[in-house]
Amino acid sequence: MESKLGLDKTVIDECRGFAEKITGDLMGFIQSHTTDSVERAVTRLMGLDGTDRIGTPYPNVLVDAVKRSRGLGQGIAAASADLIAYTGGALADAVKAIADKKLKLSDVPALDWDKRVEIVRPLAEAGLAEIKSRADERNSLRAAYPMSGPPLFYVIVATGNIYEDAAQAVSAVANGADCIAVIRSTAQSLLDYVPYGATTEGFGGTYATQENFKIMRRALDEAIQREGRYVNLVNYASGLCMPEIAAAAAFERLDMLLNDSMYGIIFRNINTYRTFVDQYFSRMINAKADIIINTGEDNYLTTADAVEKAHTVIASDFINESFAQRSGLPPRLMGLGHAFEIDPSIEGGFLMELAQAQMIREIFPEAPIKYMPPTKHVTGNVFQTHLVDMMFNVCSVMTDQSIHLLGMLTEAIHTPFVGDRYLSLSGARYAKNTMRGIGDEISFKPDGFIQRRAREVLGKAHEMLAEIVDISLVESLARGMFADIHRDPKGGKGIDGVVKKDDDYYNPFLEA
Amino acid sequence: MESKLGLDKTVIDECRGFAEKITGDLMGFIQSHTTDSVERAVTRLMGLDGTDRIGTPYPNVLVDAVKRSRGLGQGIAAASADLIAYTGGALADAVKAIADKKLKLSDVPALDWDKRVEIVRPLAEAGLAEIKSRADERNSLRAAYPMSGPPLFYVIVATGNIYEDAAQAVSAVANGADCIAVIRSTAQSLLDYVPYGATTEGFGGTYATQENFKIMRRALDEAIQREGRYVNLVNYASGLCMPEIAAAAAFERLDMLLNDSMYGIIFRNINTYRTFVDQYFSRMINAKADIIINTGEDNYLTTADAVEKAHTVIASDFINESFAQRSGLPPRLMGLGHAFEIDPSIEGGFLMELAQAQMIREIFPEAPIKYMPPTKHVTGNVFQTHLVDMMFNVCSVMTDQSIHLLGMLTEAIHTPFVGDRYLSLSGARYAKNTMRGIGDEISFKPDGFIQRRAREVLGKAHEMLAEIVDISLVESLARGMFADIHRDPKGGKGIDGVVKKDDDYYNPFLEA
Amino acid sequence: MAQQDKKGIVKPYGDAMGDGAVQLSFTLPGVSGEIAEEAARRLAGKMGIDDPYVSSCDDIGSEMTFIVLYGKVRHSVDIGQIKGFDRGDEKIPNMKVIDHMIEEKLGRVITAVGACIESDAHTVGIDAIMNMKGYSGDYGLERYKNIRAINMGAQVSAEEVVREAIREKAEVILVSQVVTQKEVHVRNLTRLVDLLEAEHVRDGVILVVGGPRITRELAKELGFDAGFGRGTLPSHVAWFILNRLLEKEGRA
Amino acid sequence: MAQQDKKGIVKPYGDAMGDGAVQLSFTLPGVSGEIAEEAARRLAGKMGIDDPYVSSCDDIGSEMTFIVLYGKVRHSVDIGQIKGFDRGDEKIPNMKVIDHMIEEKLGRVITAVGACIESDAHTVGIDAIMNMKGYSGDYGLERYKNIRAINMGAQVSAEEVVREAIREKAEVILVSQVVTQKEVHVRNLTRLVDLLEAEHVRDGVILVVGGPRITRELAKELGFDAGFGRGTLPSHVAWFILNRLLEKEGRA
Ligand code: B12
Ligand code: B12
Ligand SMILES: Cc1ncc(COP(=O)(O)O)c(C=O)c1O
Ligand SMILES: Cc1ncc(COP(=O)(O)O)c(C=O)c1O
Repeated sequence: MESKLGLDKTVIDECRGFAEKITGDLMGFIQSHTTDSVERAVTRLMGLDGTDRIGTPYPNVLVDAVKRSRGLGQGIAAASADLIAYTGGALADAVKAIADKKLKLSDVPALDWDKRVEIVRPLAEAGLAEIKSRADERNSLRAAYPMSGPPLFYVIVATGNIYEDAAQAVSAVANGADCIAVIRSTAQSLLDYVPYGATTEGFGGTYATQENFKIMRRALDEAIQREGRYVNLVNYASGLCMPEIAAAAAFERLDMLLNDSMYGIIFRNINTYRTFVDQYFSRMINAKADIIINTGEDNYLTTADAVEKAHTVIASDFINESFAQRSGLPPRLMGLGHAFEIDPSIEGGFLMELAQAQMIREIFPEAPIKYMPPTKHVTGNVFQTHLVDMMFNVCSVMTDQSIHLLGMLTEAIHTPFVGDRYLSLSGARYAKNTMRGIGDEISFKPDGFIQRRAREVLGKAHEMLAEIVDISLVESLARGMFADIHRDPKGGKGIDGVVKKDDDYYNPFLEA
Repeated sequence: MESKLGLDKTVIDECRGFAEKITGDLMGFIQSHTTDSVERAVTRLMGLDGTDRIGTPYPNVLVDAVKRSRGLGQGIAAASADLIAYTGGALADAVKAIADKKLKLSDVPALDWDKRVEIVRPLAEAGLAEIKSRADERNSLRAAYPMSGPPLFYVIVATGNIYEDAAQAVSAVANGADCIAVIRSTAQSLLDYVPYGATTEGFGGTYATQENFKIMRRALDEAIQREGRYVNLVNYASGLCMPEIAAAAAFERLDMLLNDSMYGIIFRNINTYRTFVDQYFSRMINAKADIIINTGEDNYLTTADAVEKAHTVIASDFINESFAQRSGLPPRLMGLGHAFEIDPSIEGGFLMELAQAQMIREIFPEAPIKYMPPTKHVTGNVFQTHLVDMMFNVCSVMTDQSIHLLGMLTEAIHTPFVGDRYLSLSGARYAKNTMRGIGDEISFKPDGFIQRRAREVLGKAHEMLAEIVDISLVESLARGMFADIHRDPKGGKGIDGVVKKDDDYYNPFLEA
Repeated sequence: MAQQDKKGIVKPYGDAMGDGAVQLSFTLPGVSGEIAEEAARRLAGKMGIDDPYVSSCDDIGSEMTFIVLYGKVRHSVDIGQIKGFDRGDEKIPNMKVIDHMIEEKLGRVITAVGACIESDAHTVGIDAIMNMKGYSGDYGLERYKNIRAINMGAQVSAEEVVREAIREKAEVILVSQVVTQKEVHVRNLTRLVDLLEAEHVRDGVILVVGGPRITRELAKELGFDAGFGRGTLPSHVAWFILNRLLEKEGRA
Repeated sequence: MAQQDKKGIVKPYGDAMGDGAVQLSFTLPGVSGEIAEEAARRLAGKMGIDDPYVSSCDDIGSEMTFIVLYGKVRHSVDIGQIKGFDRGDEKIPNMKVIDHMIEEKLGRVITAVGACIESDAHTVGIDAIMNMKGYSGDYGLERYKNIRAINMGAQVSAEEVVREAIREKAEVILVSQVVTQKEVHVRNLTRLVDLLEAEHVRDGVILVVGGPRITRELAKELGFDAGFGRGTLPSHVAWFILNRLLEKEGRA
């Protein structure tokens, strides 16, 4: 693909270099620390699931118990090995015994390293094999039922009730949806555990649980057969349980996960360090499960100005790319985000959008970039909002976006009704079909407004990244450089869950 | 403006040459004939107005009486002169006397040519002076309240009640309308007279009467002052009374008139010759009144296929251009029409639309071309129709159209409600503003799909015009070459109203 | 759970079964601002809408306000009570089959006269039914060997239609009405029925009307044998004609 | 003639005054085709809509049908009966004036504690009211010299808000609620009122709620002093606070 914007390749390369430095500076911390959620994820990957009688998930029961008694410094895998050896049964039985207060961790003797590895490695391997078989399953389904060409139409379901979600998702698939994202209940990202079982009571979304994943996967797999087209299931590895959700998603063959290196910090006030550690491990799991991540840069322009702060999106994309790479994700799994958030009343706003969307396409040519719809400046006049969404569809097709989250005419009112989604999909299909091939047909005036806008935004991102190299990413977050939101690295939720690793820390999933 | 399509200038020039031959072949007939409506228009231009007791307009009373007694071969001006001389009073009084059966035309002696000219010319001059003063008025208003830049937003009002129309028009102006077209009642174009006075009972439109013109002009003139922007008033010089409506419009400072050289033939089954004669004289009046005509090529693609018959639109535009020129209309008054009628479900349809809209823009660079919205393929799903209209807005802005008739989301349902118009204007304003300057920014791939489509359509128009040169325009209409509708030149309504001129035919408005 | 009420009670649905979610829009004249918003809510209340939420309230000039409103309708409909509507299980045969059946069962060529009447100039609809080419891949009546289809075009007066039907000994009259503002179609259609009755030929013909806003109820109400709306295919009409003729002859 | 009824009766308007024209859309689960169309018409009938016309009826999968319907509503609203709403004639003064009036009339600095409560993370709305910068060119409360505005941000539990208000001796509590699905805001807001009452501080504060779906009626219903919806400006809030405080002190 030839550049339509005449972007300067050396500027782009320098941005990548800066991002690598920025993330590199954090790797020391990330690798020397673990978190409650990372450890809980380890238990899940080793096959632990279920809850105690009052509904506390076993991974929490175990991790909390270990934390209280001997601390997490050696890792949960180590403690698990000790438990298994001590009880001679399955890990779940041991945890049940702890929950039932029939077993005290302080009674459990510590094994030596080699013994622990010997006990735990088969469990880990079983987990990884399971994940691999899910990925293989995906590959064969995609071969039998090929996906649509880009842009993939991505819609959210958010009824709060997994069964309603499933029925609505199936309707969406019948109308052309390629990706179904089950939005989570408003409260979930701040829960320090993953709820359990099928749920029917969420607010502004449905709880992410492994059982809910399964229910939705089944519904979609049926729809796939019916429609002859692969449909992707999406959820959120975000919030205080990023790694655990990644684990559950890997087991249930989710295809994409919202998974950002900074969203939790900025938008959910989760502790900075907690998030950096969590995102690293969750992405490693995603890499193993062949799951596409969706990053959250679109959110920045809901709190910051979309015209003036467009460059923060690009800067963040470079950072998310670098972090992703460090977790082992190849570009084809990097669904870097950006958004169509310019105020519709700005003269020439669409030209800026064109410039920015095209620029991201060109800078990340192999990434399945995810383009997000207008949200902030739409209104309750649903007819007008429908048109703003249509301009977004137009821009998406003109600039060849990969994943296209559909705008909803009722964005300013409620989470989408089933009929809203139908209207939205009809519009997007219309745009994709009637404009087919337009990207190839048009070019932009050399040194015109569009090219100049792209150059300006890239230049500012370059400047910003250079500054972050100097001050560090943690400090840039403290200074509110992203989304105009300031975050003290010593504050935020979940800080208690960050634990320094001991020298004999053991986590079998860091080896593989 | 540089061509974006790489169109062949010699092909365009040849098309113009063909069109000139085609219309030239008809000028003999046109100039040697008059019609009832032409003659009635002459009486109106000489100041005759009003109706008899049962509501027959005086122009009809007079023309019918003359036709019955001595025939129209000498022209109504001649008979009028005779009447005025005989009664010694105003023409209207004489006509009233005829209506009241107090005066018999057979009693009125014929004057000689010079005497007739002497009597009638001052009346004609007064009429023309009145028209000129209206045009001057328009110019000074436009200087004080400049019009919006292109595209001008054109909306229709069609409540059937002139007072409701006025209120709805004023709402439209407040929301950005630049042109208000009062659609006529479904039945009017087949009436062989112009209704009189203010009317409140039309079907699918409001009767075009001089009083209604006045009411709407007054409402718009107030709105112009309030909004600080000139707003154009539009009506229809179409149907069996083309020339008379042109006359009434000239007096009431209408700014644009739907006025096509063939629409009446094709779509209202009005006699071919009647239409050709009427259109010629009506356009002469428009030229004097500085009124922009809107031609009706958009209609072709409601009965014929928009992809296969796109070239018939261009061919007809060349013919309308040539006829207009023969009536003395300069290019700046030629609102040649074309339409966005490709089925939205056709892959790449928008690219074809872009090609065609751009082509018309380039072929008629000085003409205020009028772009018509999607109508045929829209549905009662108003949300989806709203999007199709938005794509039309997009195409219009991208190709720099002059007059843009706004699509309505309820096109498939009813004549526009006041709220529909508001939504439509909001969408069009959004497109115009957010995409401002895009035409300048983009260019089309040399020899790409868009350029090839334009070339193909122009080529077919060229072929079609060449064929019409051979077979004549009348025969082409008989063969259904336009709109797939066949019209026998010996059939159709109003054929009785076509009259051969005598050698001493007199019409003062053909002189000026 | 997203499942229809087993008893056949249906109610609008947004994101929770039974929620009654509806969207409404309209223009209120003579009011603006908060008063308009409140008036809109009260109107919604009278319509049986709970929790009405005015999502937008725009001043559109000429003292009018455009309202968009969401809410939860209390009403529901018992579909068990809906009779006489196509439940989508009747499969209409194609031209070949119908044509053959006319020959077999009726044994004669049916004459049908069609027109878009009075001031209505919309030919596309009646042409879609009658012309060879047909509509959406379904051949038009002219192509049926056993139907003599006479298409008079548009702007045909009711008198002319009646005259032609009598002259051609038509068994079927097909009329189209597309323009409906101020109920002009009702007026035109009623006049046609009156004329047919005055000429004592109403009972001798099958009288069919079609158009985008025609429903079968309206057609019946106006004294027609059938009414066809949006998206009608020629074969639907041919099938109806055949069956009605057989029925008339007591052979259905 | 396009003029409002002189007696203050308003009714939706399409193209003839009094026509009652409305547009409706909704999804019907468990039905399709002609039955869905008829069900939609009957539903409209129950809502008081005459001549319902189903302009589209689309199968959207999962056995659901999306309906668009036009019709003429019989109901109307007497705006003479609408009391207590802003008729658009009250002009709210700007920051300078209000700030000066607080100093003049009240003679003290008002402390206001604000937050978006419970799981709701939407800060933009409360920030628009409280932050210096303000909203739509109208300065936020932090910029008022005589208001001490403490913005606690989002995701603040009701308990924390109450604690902070007590600690800071706040005269005003401002809460924002943006997420409203399944009425979660009602639950959160009710809890806040209960807590304030349990701590015996409810009467000591002016309690204000805002958010895009908040109406003044809802706020009153839940026991708040005021509710502010879409498009609220900081000066609206400051003006309300000032007047309510004066009123409380019997000086309004
Ligand atoms: C094409 C068209 C025209 C063309 C007509 C060309 C022609 N020769 O037919 C032209 C441009 C000339 C035209 C003019 C006008 N039109 Co017109 N036109 C349309 C348009 C865009 C499409 C109609 C169409 O062709 N549909 C396609 C056909 C296949 O569908 P159909 O007619 O519904 O037919 C199907 C069924 O209804 C049924 N059917 C129809 N007839 C019959 C008959 C029988 C016996 C049976 C069994 C079935 C049947 O079967 C058909 C196939 O499924 C509509 C808007 C729209 N998108 O619907 C406006 C529309 C119909 N027009 C309208 C109006 C008002 C006019 C004018 C009066 C406007 C004016 N004042 O200038 C003029 C004058 C025409 C006149 N006197 O009648 C209005 C009518 C509003 C109303 N409800 O009252 C519409 C809805 C546009 C609008 N929103 O304002 N129009
Ligand atoms: C920006 C935004 C976000 C941002 C928030 C960033 C931030 N720090 O605030 C992000 C991206 C993080 C976000 C996330 C989510 N969001 Co959100 N979001 C929006 C969005 C696009 C704009 C809201 C906004 O900023 N409006 C601009 C402000 C200025 O308007 P406002 O809030 O109405 O405030 C004005 C008035 O209401 C009033 N006001 C407001 N508060 C107060 C308080 C007082 C005291 C007073 C006097 C006045 C007042 O004054 C303000 C100025 O006029 C809306 C959609 C939309 N266009 O409205 C969805 C929306 C609000 N979000 C929604 C949802 C569901 C979520 C999520 C829960 C989705 C999920 N499950 O992942 C998450 C989680 C957030 C959470 N836990 O709360 C839904 C809520 C649906 C509902 N009605 O229940 C909406 C409507 C989108 C949708 N259609 O689904 N969101
Ligand atoms: C990366 C990411 N995670 C999560 C969310 C959703 O928020 P919550 O934390 O409520 O799940 C978003 C919202 O857009 C997001 O972009
Ligand atoms: C040139 C022209 N005249 C007239 C009309 C309207 O039809 P009627 O003859 O009913 O006025 C049109 C409709 O689009 C038109 O294009």
